[in-house]
Amino acid sequence: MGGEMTLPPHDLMRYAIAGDRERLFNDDSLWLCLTCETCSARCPNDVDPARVIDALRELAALEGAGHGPRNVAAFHKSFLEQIRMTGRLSEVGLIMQYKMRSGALFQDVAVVPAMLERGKLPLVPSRIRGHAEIKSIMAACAREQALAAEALAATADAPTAGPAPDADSEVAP
Amino acid sequence: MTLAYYPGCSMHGTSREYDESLRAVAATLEIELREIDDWSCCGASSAHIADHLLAVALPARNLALAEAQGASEVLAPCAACYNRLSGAAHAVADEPGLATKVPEVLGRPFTNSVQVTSIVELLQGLAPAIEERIGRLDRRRWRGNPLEQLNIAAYWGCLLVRPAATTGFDDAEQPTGMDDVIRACGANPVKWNMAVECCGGAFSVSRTSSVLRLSRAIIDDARASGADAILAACPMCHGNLDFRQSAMNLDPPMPVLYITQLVGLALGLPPERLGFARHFVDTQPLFTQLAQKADTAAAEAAEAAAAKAAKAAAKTAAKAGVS
Amino acid sequence: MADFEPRITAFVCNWCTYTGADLAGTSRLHMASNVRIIRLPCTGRIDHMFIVKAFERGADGVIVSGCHPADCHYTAGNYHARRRFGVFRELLSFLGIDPKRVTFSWVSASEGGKWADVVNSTVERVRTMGPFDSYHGLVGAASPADDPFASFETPAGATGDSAAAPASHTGGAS
Amino acid sequence: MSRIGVFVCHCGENIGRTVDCAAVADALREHPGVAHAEDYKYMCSDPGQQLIKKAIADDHLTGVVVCACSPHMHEKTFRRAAEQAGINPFLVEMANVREHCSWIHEDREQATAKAIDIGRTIVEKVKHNKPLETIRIPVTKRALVIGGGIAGIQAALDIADGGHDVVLIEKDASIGGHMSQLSETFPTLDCSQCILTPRMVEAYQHPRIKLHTWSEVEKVDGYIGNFTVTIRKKARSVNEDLCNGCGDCQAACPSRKIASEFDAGLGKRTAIYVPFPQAVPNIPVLDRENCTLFKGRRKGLAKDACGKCKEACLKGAIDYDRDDAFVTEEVGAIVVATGFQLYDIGRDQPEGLKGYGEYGYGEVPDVIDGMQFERLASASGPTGGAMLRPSDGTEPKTVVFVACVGSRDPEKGISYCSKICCMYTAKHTMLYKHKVHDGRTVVFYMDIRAAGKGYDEFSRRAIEEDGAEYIRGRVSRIFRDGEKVKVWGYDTLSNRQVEVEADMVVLATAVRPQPGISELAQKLSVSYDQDGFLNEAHPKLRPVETNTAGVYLAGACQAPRDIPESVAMASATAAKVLGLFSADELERDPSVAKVNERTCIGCFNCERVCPYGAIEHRDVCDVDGHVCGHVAYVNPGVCQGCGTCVAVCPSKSVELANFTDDQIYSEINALAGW
Repeated sequence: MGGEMTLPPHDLMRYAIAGDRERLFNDDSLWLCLTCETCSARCPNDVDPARVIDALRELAALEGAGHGPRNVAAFHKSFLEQIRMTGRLSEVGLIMQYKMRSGALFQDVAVVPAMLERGKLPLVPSRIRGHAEIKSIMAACAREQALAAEALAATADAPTAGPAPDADSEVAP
Repeated sequence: MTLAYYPGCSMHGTSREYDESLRAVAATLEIELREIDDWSCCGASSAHIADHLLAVALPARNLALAEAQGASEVLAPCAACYNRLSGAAHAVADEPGLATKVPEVLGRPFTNSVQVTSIVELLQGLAPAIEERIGRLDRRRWRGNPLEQLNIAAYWGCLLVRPAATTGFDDAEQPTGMDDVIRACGANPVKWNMAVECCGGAFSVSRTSSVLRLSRAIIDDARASGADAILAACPMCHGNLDFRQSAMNLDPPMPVLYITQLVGLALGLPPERLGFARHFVDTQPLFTQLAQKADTAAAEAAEAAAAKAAKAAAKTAAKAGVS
Repeated sequence: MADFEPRITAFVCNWCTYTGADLAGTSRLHMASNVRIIRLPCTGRIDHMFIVKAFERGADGVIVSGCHPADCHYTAGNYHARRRFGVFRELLSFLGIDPKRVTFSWVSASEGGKWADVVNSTVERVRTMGPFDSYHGLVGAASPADDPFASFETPAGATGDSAAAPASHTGGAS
Repeated sequence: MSRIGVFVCHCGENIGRTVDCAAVADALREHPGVAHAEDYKYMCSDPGQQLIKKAIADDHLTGVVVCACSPHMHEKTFRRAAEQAGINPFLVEMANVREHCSWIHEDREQATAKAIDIGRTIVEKVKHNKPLETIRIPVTKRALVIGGGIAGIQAALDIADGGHDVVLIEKDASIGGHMSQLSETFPTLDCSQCILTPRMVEAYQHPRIKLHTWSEVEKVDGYIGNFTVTIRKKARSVNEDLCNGCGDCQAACPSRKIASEFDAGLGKRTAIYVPFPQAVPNIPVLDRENCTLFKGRRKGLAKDACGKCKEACLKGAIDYDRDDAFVTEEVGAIVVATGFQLYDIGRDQPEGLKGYGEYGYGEVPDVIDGMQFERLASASGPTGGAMLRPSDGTEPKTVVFVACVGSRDPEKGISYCSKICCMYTAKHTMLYKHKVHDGRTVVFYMDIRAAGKGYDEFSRRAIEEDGAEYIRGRVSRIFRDGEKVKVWGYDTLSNRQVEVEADMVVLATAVRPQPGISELAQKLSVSYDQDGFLNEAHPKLRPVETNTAGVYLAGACQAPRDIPESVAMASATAAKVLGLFSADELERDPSVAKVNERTCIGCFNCERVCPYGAIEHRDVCDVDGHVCGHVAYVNPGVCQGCGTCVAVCPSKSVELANFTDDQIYSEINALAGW
């Protein structure tokens, strides 16, 4: 995906080192990473860009910079929402939600009959017994994240000179 | 052998054939799969982008359930699930604080005692058993099997080999485990270049164009390397290579098999039980072609044997004549 | 305790820390004057008993300093020293000497500034800990300097010269 | 009774400003055992030294303490003065009241008190100082040079030309090393063999150089000036005295498909072979691993499976039954010049290193390393200098060069820069372009490190005159794509992904120390770094010496080095060796350890901690003369005086001269009650 990014992974790392949130968060590149981990596997200096990018995305959301371009954000939101509702991912539900969020209403509609024919889209989502538990896990994680966001806001208020602190450590729970 | 089984969401949806073929193969190889009761989604493609703790907690819940249900080893055939589950186990073991934080968030005990196994590890370990069962080592019994004619490209994708620190059961750049399984099944692994390149993963829906570009490169290289089919061990990869292939307008199309389907074929299970009907790329032409090749090969072998016999007979006759 | 001036004995190696202290001097780095240096070829030469003896003889704190690991002039002497000191710390506690009275550090020939820091921080730390007199209480009423048995306690048969020295010269220095 | 003289120096104002020097002298005059004390403006000046000499004579002093600067400054000066006045120089010590007192304190009272304390401790020490005689050890004026590459040859020639005998040993069949494999050299593009072979012959024919090829160091005993080295002469199966180098044996050998080491695996050789035509000596070796006869013998065949070379040899020089032989050589100095090997990107790696799976683990035939390219470019190489790629022998039209393969890649296990690759890669692009005029060269690099005389100009030339396309960025994958080799990389200057369809790829793989270097280092008691390169004694001031006296380093065994640096180091070692050999005896600091054999319990803790291997075992006999035990003995020629053995001795049986327990306890006592 590096070729589709305006800021390929090594640029993302440079801007992270420089603490240039503006550049990082106002660009789609962060959200084009598929976490294929190839960069981390081949980095001669053990930088692990994949983990840093994950952390940067989390940071971006915490700082209110959103979840990337509309369709990518729509996908991830729908994905997590599905889990929250039922405990599992219903692909039908995911696609429906995604369409609503992204506005890509007619994307892939032609293949639905083929999917159904092959038994690949069970229409009734299976809801696990422990779905309440999933909700509480997600709520607990959200609380932790809110705390982290507060801490982050506190450090952001303080006058900082020089490069921003390491993104990884800031968002680590 | 008894294993806890974590199917993951796709195995109940878009990749039902993976689940079906796995169950069929497991039954044949006398492996009991105990599906984790009330398992939940591992968070795969999305949780790690939003929240590191959640990305650990969601898979950890399933490991905790497996623990509570008395398992010591969990099979996660879906590559994405395997990656998240083993990643979570490593994170809890390595990252300071997580060992106490995670059970807190889960609201249930979790000692991180379960080993997460991928399908490749499992089947690679079973390779001798498969070979023995199908009698491949007995050349006469095996001769004429269509799988002998199958050249197949083992496609690993990203999630089974990276990051090496949490997966690490095979070489991260030139893994060999799937090739071992292919050979055990009597088919021929091809040497190719895209075994660990990314197919576009979770962008299937949200950025289809990228997926088409990346997956196309994989299929092209497989073909250029002489493969009749691609072998996959990941529902997401399979979806991108199989379901999305129609948009690439390939002629002929490239069949994509699950690793369990190949093993099922080798074990002689009927194709219906292995879910080939659920593929978007029709696998029937491939099987027909392999059968034809096998017939031709058998005929050629018979011919050669006859010629040899004739020659030998002539020689003895000549000898007899001389003496 | 404000007027208490700690007495610190420093055991340093000739090649790194002694030279580093020289550099502190040529750099005119001012530091506390409470430290007396005893030069040894290598920290590997240091016997624990030197440290115990220093406390017995009235030191309030001790500094042990040599080359950084892997930089030893004698290849590996400082490793042996380090290993022994790991064990020695426990012995110190057993003897009733707070291990915080002993500073172990690595100061290279180029670290004059670090030497000044080691000196100053040790002096300050020992100053807050107060004088080391618990041992003297055990030995008896006599101050160590006036101990008439000093000559018998010197191991390996010290000669009369050295035994006489502390007994007869206590006034001038303090 | 001691009669110590104390001399307090004002050092102009340096000490006098903060220390009351007269008060120090007064106080110390009262110290027991002090017979004389005075202060003076400049002790180190000639009148100052005269004061000391006079006091020594007048007051019959038995020791001298100079309260002045650091012993590292003027100890030698005052010891010499005392010696001239007739007392042993080791009875003189410095009390450092300048660096350790006057310069770092401001309060005059405190500084003076401290100066008196410092004076006291040193007076107490000097009371116990023993007169010592400088240790003199004889020197065997003969040097051993390990390794017959350009560094070893240069060192051997320089020492031999300086008039001393040299033993030169080489593990391979011929001397010449890596330099003999190179085609042309940077930055002048002069032919490597043309400048090297005359030096090889010169070394071979030099009356003062004794050459052992196909030989390795087995064992090293002794110490500076007096090493005894055991050399393993590996079984050559050819009698060197009889062989006349006619080559008939090679012509007769039926095993002709063995990968040639000299051609970096690109050419073939026979089982009995001379590695290359210009080899020195021109005497073949029989590679027993690949020889049909020896293969048969290993299988236990009753009859020898071959014997053609023996039949062919008219001189009767072939001897299949010769085993490894050992010779011992007595030498006074050792130069280590074992050179380097290239990192291999393959799957199998030594501990701590990883291969390059993303570059196909080197299994793509047209992906070669720098040395293989040298052989392709060499007129004496497997293609006769024609630029033909290994897979199909066609001329590659696009060649990609990748710098820093292994080097500067701590994830693969090598964090250092291999130093020579930037230059030889530039050279390779030129050599290629000079042979294939319509060819295209692409270089992927991280930085161009061209620090050296004429070096940057040279790499600029590769770009500007020979049109090499330099792309700043790393290569992420190399794989075979039909007839082509595909290279994926990134251009960080234009921020784009790059794909090159190459015909051949040349990897500038990292420079690593020779295999077996750690074993050799242990034999020599020389330390090595985490990468296996041998450690110099001081990175700035003693770059060719080691911490083992008498052992010196030349060339790439110490760190990646190019040819001029290797030669310079070699000549530097020769200068050190010749300096050592300029005297008949060596003088050594006599502050060494000594064992009291009567109290030693023979536990040999000292032996385990001694970094120099100076501890020897001595027999102890009972009254009847039967050996009944062992005690330690410190070899004074090897001991460097660190004193670690003293601290670990459970029975207090080792003493370090002038740093005895007595002395240190006296110093501690002198501080009592300050």
